[in-house]
Amino acid sequence: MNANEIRKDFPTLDQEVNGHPLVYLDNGATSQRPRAVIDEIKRFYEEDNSNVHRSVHTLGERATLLYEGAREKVADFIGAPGPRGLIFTKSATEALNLVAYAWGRHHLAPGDEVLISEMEHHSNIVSWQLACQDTGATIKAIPVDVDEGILEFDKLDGLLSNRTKVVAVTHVSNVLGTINPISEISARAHEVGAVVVCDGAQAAPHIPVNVVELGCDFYVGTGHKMCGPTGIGFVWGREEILEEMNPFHGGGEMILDVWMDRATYNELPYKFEAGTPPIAAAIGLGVAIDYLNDIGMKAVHDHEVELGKYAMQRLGEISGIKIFGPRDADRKGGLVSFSFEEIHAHDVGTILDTLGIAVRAGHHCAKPLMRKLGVPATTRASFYIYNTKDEVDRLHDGLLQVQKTMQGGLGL
Amino acid sequence: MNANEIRKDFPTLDQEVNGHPLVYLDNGATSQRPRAVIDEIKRFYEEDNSNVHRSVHTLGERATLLYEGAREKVADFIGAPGPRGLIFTKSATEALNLVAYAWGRHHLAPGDEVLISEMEHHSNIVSWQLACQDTGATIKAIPVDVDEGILEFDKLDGLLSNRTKVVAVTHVSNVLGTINPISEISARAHEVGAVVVCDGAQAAPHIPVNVVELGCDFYVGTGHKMCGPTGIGFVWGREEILEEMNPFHGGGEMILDVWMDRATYNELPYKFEAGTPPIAAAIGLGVAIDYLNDIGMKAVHDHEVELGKYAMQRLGEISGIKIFGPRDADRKGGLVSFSFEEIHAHDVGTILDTLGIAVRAGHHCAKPLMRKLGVPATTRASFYIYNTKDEVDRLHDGLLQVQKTMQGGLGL
Amino acid sequence: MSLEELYKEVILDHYRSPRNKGTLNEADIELHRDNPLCGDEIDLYVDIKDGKIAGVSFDGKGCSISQASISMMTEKLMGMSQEDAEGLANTFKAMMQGEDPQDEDSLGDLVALKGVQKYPVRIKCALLGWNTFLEGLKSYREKHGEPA
Amino acid sequence: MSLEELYKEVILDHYRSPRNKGTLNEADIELHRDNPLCGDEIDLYVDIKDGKIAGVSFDGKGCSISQASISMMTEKLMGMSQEDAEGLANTFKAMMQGEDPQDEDSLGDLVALKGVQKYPVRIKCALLGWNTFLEGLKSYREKHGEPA
Ligand SMILES: Cc1ncc(COP(=O)(O)O)c(C=O)c1O
Ligand SMILES: Cc1ncc(COP(=O)(O)O)c(C=O)c1O
Repeated sequence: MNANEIRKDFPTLDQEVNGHPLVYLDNGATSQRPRAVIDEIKRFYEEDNSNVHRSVHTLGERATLLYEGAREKVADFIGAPGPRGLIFTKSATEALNLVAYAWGRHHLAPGDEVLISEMEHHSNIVSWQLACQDTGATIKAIPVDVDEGILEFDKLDGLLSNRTKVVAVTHVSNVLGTINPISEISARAHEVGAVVVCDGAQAAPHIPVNVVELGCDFYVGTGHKMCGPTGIGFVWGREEILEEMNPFHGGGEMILDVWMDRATYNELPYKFEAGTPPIAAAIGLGVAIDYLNDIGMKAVHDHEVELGKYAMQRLGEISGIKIFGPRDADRKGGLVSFSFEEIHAHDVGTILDTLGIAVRAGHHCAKPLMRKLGVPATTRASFYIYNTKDEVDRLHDGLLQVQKTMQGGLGL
Repeated sequence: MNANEIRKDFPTLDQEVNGHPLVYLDNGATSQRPRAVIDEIKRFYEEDNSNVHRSVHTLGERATLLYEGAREKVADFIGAPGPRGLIFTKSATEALNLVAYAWGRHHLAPGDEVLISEMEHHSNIVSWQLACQDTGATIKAIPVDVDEGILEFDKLDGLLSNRTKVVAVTHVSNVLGTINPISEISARAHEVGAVVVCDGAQAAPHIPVNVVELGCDFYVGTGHKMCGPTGIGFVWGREEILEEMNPFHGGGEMILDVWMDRATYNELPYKFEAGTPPIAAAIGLGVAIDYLNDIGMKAVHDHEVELGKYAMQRLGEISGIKIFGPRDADRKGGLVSFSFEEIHAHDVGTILDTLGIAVRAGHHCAKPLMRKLGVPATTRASFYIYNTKDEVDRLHDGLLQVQKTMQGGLGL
Repeated sequence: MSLEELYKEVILDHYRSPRNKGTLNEADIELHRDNPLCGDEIDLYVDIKDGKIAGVSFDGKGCSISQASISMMTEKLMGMSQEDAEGLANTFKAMMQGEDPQDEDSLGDLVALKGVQKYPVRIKCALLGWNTFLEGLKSYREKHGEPA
Repeated sequence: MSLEELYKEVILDHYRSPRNKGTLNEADIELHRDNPLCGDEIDLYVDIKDGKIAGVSFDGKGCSISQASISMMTEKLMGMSQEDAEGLANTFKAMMQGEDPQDEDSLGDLVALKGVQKYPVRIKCALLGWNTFLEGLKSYREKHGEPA
């Protein structure tokens, strides 16, 4: 795969920011979208725009076929046994909350435990906190080994017990890049009868995913980090579990029949898709998946490992920098989080921006992890298919400029 | 306003369906989008695409300004006192569920009553049914006077009591077109201390809305029915009520700080917007609102009243047709629901589609109302700014063809 | 798709003059089913003698597609062996799901319903009678200890 | 916006050599505030005598924008009447919120922070010290029975 060719498919990348060609290294927050995705959204709105499912007219049928086609593509992409367990949401956050509400509120009770990890995104922490508040269950967390940047896997057995009802862990950390051993976690969690929720928001865009091999019961993803539009996410769930679950939102489409005081619910996956879904965004996500499949997820990961390695090497040359996460680029996604003792992450981010380089500076929605790392914030450079080694060099040079500006005379 | 000029802004309308120029009369299900909206979504993805709020880089700042600008436009459009009470959701359905969860689950108790009406959309029925199941409250409904097509307003006082905690009523009926007297209902509901939720999904696209004049506590709308994209809706709430409410989804952006076992929540409206929002769709909705404001909502309504009148007249010429809802087109939104004794609505819908005419045939997500009307389904022609009297004539002729096909020899 | 292609004369004919409409007093299969999406309803009656369909009738209301499909089905099934009837039902389902079965010829007049394919929402209407029949046949066999 | 326009020498100077950093033993206003978004923290101390600001200092950590803004603020406030200090704070806030106040001249060096406008997320950094001061002043007045 050739990142310089791929770049040409992404119109956003072709611009100057503050007088410099844009270097976009904030893919962990959101990726850019290829022209094919943008054009399909436009085409859909211009030619087929209609509501889905209950229309008997031609536009409605076209929209429905496209929307359901997107569902099949997403299901295939994550190796799901079929599309019936694939529920569209507006984001990974909504997907996690769907599980925490529709499953959590009806299965947790006082004394029960929800086991998460110290490297979770707020979406996989607060969603469970709220569920625990409503049910009396409590949260525990698998600790992070700060030096290695991985979960303390040997603590897992001590944390799991028959009180554990849910194990909710991220597949890839959005701060450290760590790829967690989900299939092992699933196996151990299932031994104590817990349900396994895997947050794939940072995994599905970057590495091959197969939910059957992972062995999890729910797998969550989000379109905007994987070349798709904003406003579309998904959760795949085992059909047996989804079948016996309560619905989440009540409304159109999720019902079979409604009386004033009661209703019967539709079959999967519609039972969990009340109301008009994000139709155009789902269709756009389908095209994004075609695009990623054309490249191949193995090639995507290889490219990112290569960039990650190069970035660790170049950034390692900078004095006073501290890099977080696994040192071994093979074992992580393509991102590097770092900090400087004397320079605030926001200054790093802002100065890099004046040089046309977009990175993330902040707590990355992972405050408990920040506390564990002992920093208020980090700077994160996160890569994707269109990033190049030249851009890593620009980042390296930019960071030298940051140091010069903040520590020395301006010397520009 | 000139519908023939306005049509030119809507690319979808310029096509043939089954060999006939498309007549799109399914606006109650979803409207079409003007070129300005489609182009802005494309432009955003090509030029400014980024996540919002926590980015310190240029693209992030641009995206944030556009997203927050859209919030202000929506707030202004419905006469809200400010943008702080305006929460973006993915749909009107999610908006109603947000209220039913974040307010309902924490304020309803056994013995309490939720008062809805017999003309509600499933989204404003099942959302409350689920809340009642979780809390032990019960649902009551203001009856519909079938002949007049309006709520039996004189029954209201008998239904309201100090047990009534919520009154949740649609502003405009998606089946009958009835415009309900929300300000009177709010006044009476407030006398017994109930909170008023107004479902504006079918109102905001068609008539001037001012939440202060309506006196409601929550007002819900959806982008895709008002020239905006799919995947974006909103709920406006009184700030005092939102302030003391529990959050809905847990996740990024809705927090101030997070520890493993607890969190503090962000200020309004962010407390209710966990995760990456539907950024592009919100920005698109902002442009849709500019577009509607340029026409003027008074002009929009006048145009629809005129079309509604004309449709009632022309359809009234057809023997054997039964028209539902208020007879007086001034008192309703621009839609006509009807049925034939001997012809199933699905046959009406399908045959009209073969003639290039898109209408809705079915229960319109209002099964309790269908039961009350004594029909399994109706056919609905719903109008918008780009529809013309010529199109009403096409509908009229199409219905004659339906009758010929189903009742007589083919005689084509 | 033009009106004539979709609403073929044979469909309208069965809709206007349904065959085998009514109840059977002694039926081995008697099943009520409906399509919640559009309110279509059907009561199906099948009388089985010596492994053959000796009588079949239906009652119900609904759109022309569902009613014509059921009416045509009753005509076709009459006299068939259980196995042939089941095969026909599956062939019809395959056609409606766009699979172009090899033995489509066996469907005869039923091919008129092929146009409904273009309207996925309506496919359920066309299948209502057939799914009800297959379901009824399955319970019948279980009750009589035959392999399902 | 270029690096030089945003990170003006005067800002960097205050960041590297903050003025009035430390605690005051006898302060009428003593307030801790933080910006949860980026972890910036500040302790502000103000000593008021005869309606005038007789002493002001701060402690804290954070990004250059917040620290420079606070450092410059302490320099400016020293010796001002409460009213003038409040007016200056409001003028500064107006500028940062893009309102182009008429009395912008009174801000002096503080105008160097205007470039931060372009980064709405960072405006909160620039305002942290000022909002803390206004909040402290309000409580001080309430405590001393002065009109807020
Ligand atoms: C009156 C009414 N309320 C709620 C809804 C649901 O809105 P949404 O399509 O945004 O889920 C609709 C539209 O389907 C409606 O007509
Ligand atoms: C690990 C992880 N989980 C969940 C989320 C939330 O996803 P979304 O942005 O779709 O709400 C993110 C991204 O912000 C993430 O990085």
